[in-house]
Amino acid sequence: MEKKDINEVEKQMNLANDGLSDKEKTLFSDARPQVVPPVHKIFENFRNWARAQSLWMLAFGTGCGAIELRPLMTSRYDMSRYGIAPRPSPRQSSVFIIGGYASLKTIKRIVRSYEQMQGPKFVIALGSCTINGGMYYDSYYTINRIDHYIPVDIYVTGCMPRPESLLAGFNKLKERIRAGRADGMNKYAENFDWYKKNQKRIIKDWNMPDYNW
Amino acid sequence: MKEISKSKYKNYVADRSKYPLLKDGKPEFDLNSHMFTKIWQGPQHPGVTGNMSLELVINGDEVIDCKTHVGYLHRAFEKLMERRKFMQCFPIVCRICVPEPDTNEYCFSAGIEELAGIDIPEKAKWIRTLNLEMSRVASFLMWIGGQAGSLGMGIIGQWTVTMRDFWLDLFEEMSGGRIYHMYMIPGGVRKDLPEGFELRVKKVIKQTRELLVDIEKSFLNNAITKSRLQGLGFIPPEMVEEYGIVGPTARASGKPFDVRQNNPYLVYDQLVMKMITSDVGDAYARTLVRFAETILSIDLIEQIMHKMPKTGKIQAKIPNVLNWKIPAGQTYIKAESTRGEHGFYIITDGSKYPRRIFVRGASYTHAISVLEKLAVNISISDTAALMVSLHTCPPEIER
Amino acid sequence: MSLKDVLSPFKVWERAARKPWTVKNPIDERKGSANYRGFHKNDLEKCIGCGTCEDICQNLAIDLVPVENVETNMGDSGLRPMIDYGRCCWCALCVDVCPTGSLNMSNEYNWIEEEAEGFRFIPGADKKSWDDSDKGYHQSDDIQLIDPARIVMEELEAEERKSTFVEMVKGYSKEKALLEAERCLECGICVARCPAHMDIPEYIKAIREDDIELAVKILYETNPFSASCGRICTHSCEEVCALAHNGEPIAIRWLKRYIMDQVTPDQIKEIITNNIQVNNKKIAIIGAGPGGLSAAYYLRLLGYEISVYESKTKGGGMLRYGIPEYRLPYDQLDKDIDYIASLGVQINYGKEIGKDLSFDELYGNFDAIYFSIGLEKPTSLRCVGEDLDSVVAGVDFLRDITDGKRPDIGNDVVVIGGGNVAMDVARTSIRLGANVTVLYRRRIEDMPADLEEITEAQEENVIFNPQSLQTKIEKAKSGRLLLQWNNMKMVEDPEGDRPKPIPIEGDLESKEFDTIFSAIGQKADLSFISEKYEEKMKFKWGKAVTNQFGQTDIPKVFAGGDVKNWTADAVSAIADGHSAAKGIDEFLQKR
Amino acid sequence: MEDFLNRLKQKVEIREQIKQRDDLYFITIKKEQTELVLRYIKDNEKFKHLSFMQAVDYLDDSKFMLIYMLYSFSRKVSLGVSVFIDRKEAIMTSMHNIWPHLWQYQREIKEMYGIDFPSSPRVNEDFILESWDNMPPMRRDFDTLKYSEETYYQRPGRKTNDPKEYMRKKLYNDFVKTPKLRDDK
Repeated sequence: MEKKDINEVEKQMNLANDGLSDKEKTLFSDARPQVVPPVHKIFENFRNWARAQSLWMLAFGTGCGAIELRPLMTSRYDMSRYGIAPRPSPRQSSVFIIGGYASLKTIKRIVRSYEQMQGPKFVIALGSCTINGGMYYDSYYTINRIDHYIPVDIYVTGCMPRPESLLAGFNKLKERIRAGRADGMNKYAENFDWYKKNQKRIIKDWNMPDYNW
Repeated sequence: MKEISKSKYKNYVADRSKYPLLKDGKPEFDLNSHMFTKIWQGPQHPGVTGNMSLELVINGDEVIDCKTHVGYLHRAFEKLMERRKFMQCFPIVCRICVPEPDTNEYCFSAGIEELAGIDIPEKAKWIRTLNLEMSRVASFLMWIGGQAGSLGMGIIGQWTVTMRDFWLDLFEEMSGGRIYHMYMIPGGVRKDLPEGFELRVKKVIKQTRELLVDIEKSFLNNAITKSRLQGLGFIPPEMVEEYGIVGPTARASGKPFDVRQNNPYLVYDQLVMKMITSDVGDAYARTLVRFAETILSIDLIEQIMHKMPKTGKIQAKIPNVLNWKIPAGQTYIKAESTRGEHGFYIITDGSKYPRRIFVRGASYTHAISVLEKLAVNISISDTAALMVSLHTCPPEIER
Repeated sequence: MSLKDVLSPFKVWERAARKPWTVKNPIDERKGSANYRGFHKNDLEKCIGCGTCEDICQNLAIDLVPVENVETNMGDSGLRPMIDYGRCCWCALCVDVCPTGSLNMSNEYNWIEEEAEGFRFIPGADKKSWDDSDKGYHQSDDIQLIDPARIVMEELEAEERKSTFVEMVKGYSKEKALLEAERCLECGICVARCPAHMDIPEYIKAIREDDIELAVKILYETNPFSASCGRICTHSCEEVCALAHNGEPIAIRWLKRYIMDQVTPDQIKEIITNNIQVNNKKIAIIGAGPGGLSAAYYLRLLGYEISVYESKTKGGGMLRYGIPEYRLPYDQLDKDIDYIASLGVQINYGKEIGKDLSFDELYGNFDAIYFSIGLEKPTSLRCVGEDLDSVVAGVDFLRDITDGKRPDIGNDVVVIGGGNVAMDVARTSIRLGANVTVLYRRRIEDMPADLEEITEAQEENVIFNPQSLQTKIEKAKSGRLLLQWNNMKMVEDPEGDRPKPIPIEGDLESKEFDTIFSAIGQKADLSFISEKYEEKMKFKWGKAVTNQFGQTDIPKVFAGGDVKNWTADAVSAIADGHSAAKGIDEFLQKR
Repeated sequence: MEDFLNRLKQKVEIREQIKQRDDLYFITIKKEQTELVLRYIKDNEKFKHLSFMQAVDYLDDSKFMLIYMLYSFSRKVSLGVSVFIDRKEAIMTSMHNIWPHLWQYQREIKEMYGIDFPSSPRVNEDFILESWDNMPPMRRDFDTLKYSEETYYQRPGRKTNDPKEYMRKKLYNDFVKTPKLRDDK
């Protein structure tokens, strides 16, 4: 019992932001992410339905998956009719598409962009590389499992997944949101220390705030 | 396509009076003076091609200094290939450049064949050439969309990317893959062309030609395009050799450098083609050259379809791929990609694994040395257009 | 820039009136093309679990796992590929390289999961919606990633070899051996099929790396008769070779021969250095054939004192006396025997048990006895006149030839039988200048002899007279023998066994011959075992009944080779000798 | 082309000369003469275009090879000029004065192979790798698989079987396994 209490205390504690200089520390918040509990059931269902209708995705081509986003955005597949639109800024987006492999340099930006996104936020991981390393399983510079660094809602396999697969992925994500299961953000908040530990293990020059929002 | 003639307008010369003093060709600035701001464009920015970033120092909206940062797509291909058998390398090489994987496949296969002493059948050569030209068209279409998009003309991108998708359908039919074709293997190609392929290619060519006419009207002969691109990123001919500039970028500056014509490979010596050059050297000239190259590639596809042998073997005999050893040697194979001279430098040492494979990405210098030089003293709103006009492709830089 | 440039873009407004490019329902409407590299499917029946797909996969996406309802047997490892779609890159190299052509791809490409663990599956075993799809990337004949054709072995021309006992197969040169070794997929399925379980992939790999020393060491781990086996082995390993499914198998036997051809007897002694810890237990071995001598070899390595008793004047057993010189030159056999003898194995030639020495004596003087004797007693022709003078048993004839005799067999000879002995007799007779006919009950394709033996015999102008059953032999007026036979017809067996030959009534033929060879079968001569022991041992159909280590019901007596197993070939005898060595060792350790 | 090589031979020592194709030659020169040769070839022999410069690790010989791939527009021939340098003292003169974009390659080689080019611009800045704390990764003695396994998590739960061993276990596990004459590797 005592041990649990310590954990509770730790969770209340503010973040250290060790990677920042003293001057920068004043510029960033040191609060932890909080779990957002669902509100009243019917109201939550309505909210989930509404969320699923309008998915704004972050236009960040992190890997080669970005090449199939372009056809998806344009007239042949026309994703806007499904309520999906690309946004240039993380602040406006609710879906983060990890386009395949993430190199060490990119995963740092992925973490930062993900944390900057407003909730509710969802992650779709494309391609083999995000699942188990894909064809870069032995590369010294790409990570093998994206779910160790940020929570993932939907996996789409393929190399690269075609636009049709991506659309199917979006449909599945919508289902998941409507069912109220797309709680990656809460998972991130709950296991924040674990995620942070994994992230800091590979990103060796951590010069950004611990939780960037 | 009209002849690209000498332009009637003058080269753009920036008004230098309000800029800081130059020292060794670089402006001097002091970030603490509060006159300059440092901003990062990318990697999470819709205005950069692919996944790279520009570290810009700006004064107002003028760029004072630019540094490019690459490595966001680094996957260590060259290292990985050192621990894969020859045949196992071939699925990995096409990943080096996403919009145009086939040049990589060709260079790798041709290099392996040369070192192993394999002659590929005549028909395989024709199919490879067809494949390369098709991928050029697809890549150029995407580029036109990108260049238009960088000027805010999203609709052009909507058209060209969709048209590219029709070309990808052809690739899918031919090779079984949309983006990564993995079609040319050491020894030849993997499948014969499907039945009725020629007709479908002709249909797509017809559509593409119609679209290109519209693009010429709406994008090339457009007041906005001209005012934004003319004079932007001027590359004098002297700079071409100094900076190792290749491909359409070099040709737009009056340097007739095209690997297909200077050092013909595959069946390019049997095709009729013209060197497309312009002696203006700015972003608009590059746009025109690339536009003309798209049409040239379509012409070449028609020629190939016409001249190609209808029957024949598509694969030379190769040893058991699990135990394939290649005698020691080195070679440098180059091919013309949409961005220019794309090359593979391969060293073998008689074992089952390549000793060293180096990929010379065509836009290696374009995106770094050249971009850093050209981006100085332009408006920050033009950096995206400049970057696209140099046709940078980050994955082939960092590999 | 001009006014024209301002107006020009407006010209494309007409596009608004065109049919849109948008696909109404992309997920369902757009199936992959006929050639699309989609998800994998596997024909579990066709797949042999060789793991070539695993080897070629550069992403380590494929694991071989056991699957329910798939049994492990001689030509099938019982394993099936499991593909991890967290690794796969859909390059389809696994499809192109699959030696059986069982692994293919469908044109499906949609697979969405909420958990990353769900992307592993065994194509074929885990039911998927695309299992029945006939579209997608399939293996084609246009490209070959593995060479289906074997490197041709040079042989003497048929005309040339008809007159000589010189070895007809010339053996691989180094270049050819390397090329042939290069074809190996290293799946290892052959190892189970080989009775001696030789480590075939490893020694082929050693050839490829041009490490003959290592190769010789590997050979001697399981087979001290490699020089002989490299020539005359029945090579059942080649039947299960993964490459045999869509092409010609690796020439495993010729590669083994290549290894042994590279070393002289002295070099073998240098390469394989043994540190034998001699103990004082004594073992008697009856028969210096491949079975007896390999038991002697492995027991000697364990430190036992071995005495081998051989009734003939030279060692090698049926390898020497049953196989003609043109297939196995005696110097190669001597190479194998000499090495075993050099380890301190004592071989007593010309000592026949039951005559020179009694079985009881052996039983009393030694700690264990191993007998591995050949089948030398011909079975009866079961027709009138088989005891006439010029009716000769095939095995006796071959033995005479080996002893250097050249018996007068006349111009026309007939060989009755369809096994390897019949072929050897026929081809030896050809070399003595006779016209040879082979008489056999069933069809040529039913002959138990190796196919290549039959083909080679045909090349050498041996006349085959299948579907004929000998009925009568009598002395003709000319002094020659008149053989009468009944032509047979083949009747389908109602139970689905192979068709049975039935005599066509009245369809008799006869012809005169100088010599008639009977070669329809042989059995062991067990008269050397004295009665009181024979009673205690069990024999079934003339074969000794033992446990898996060759131990008979008399604990001290072990048996193996042709007298025990049904394949009755050299490599089985060697394998029996090897396992008997283990059995004897365990038996003596326990005591 | 042969004339040119003969002319060059009179000026400097050419250690090795290979004609790979009609339009591709390789020469090996002495390290000290690199700058001289490159300048001469560029200014007097019209090899104006530098395709690339790269390094190759010869771990067994304890050497690095640096190759400069030049191209002549007028001859339409590529020429690879290679230089061997010692692996332990991996320092090379910077050639960025000859081709301005060469600093880029030198920066990459510094990062990937650890070959130093003193006075080359920005040679010590991170180029591709960020926060890299191991040995230069393109060196032959860097094991990328091992690094990947140790640093990035592999998804657990995979197990494969070797058909040979599996069949032994299933079909003839009792068969003799001795003697072992091979040395264990």
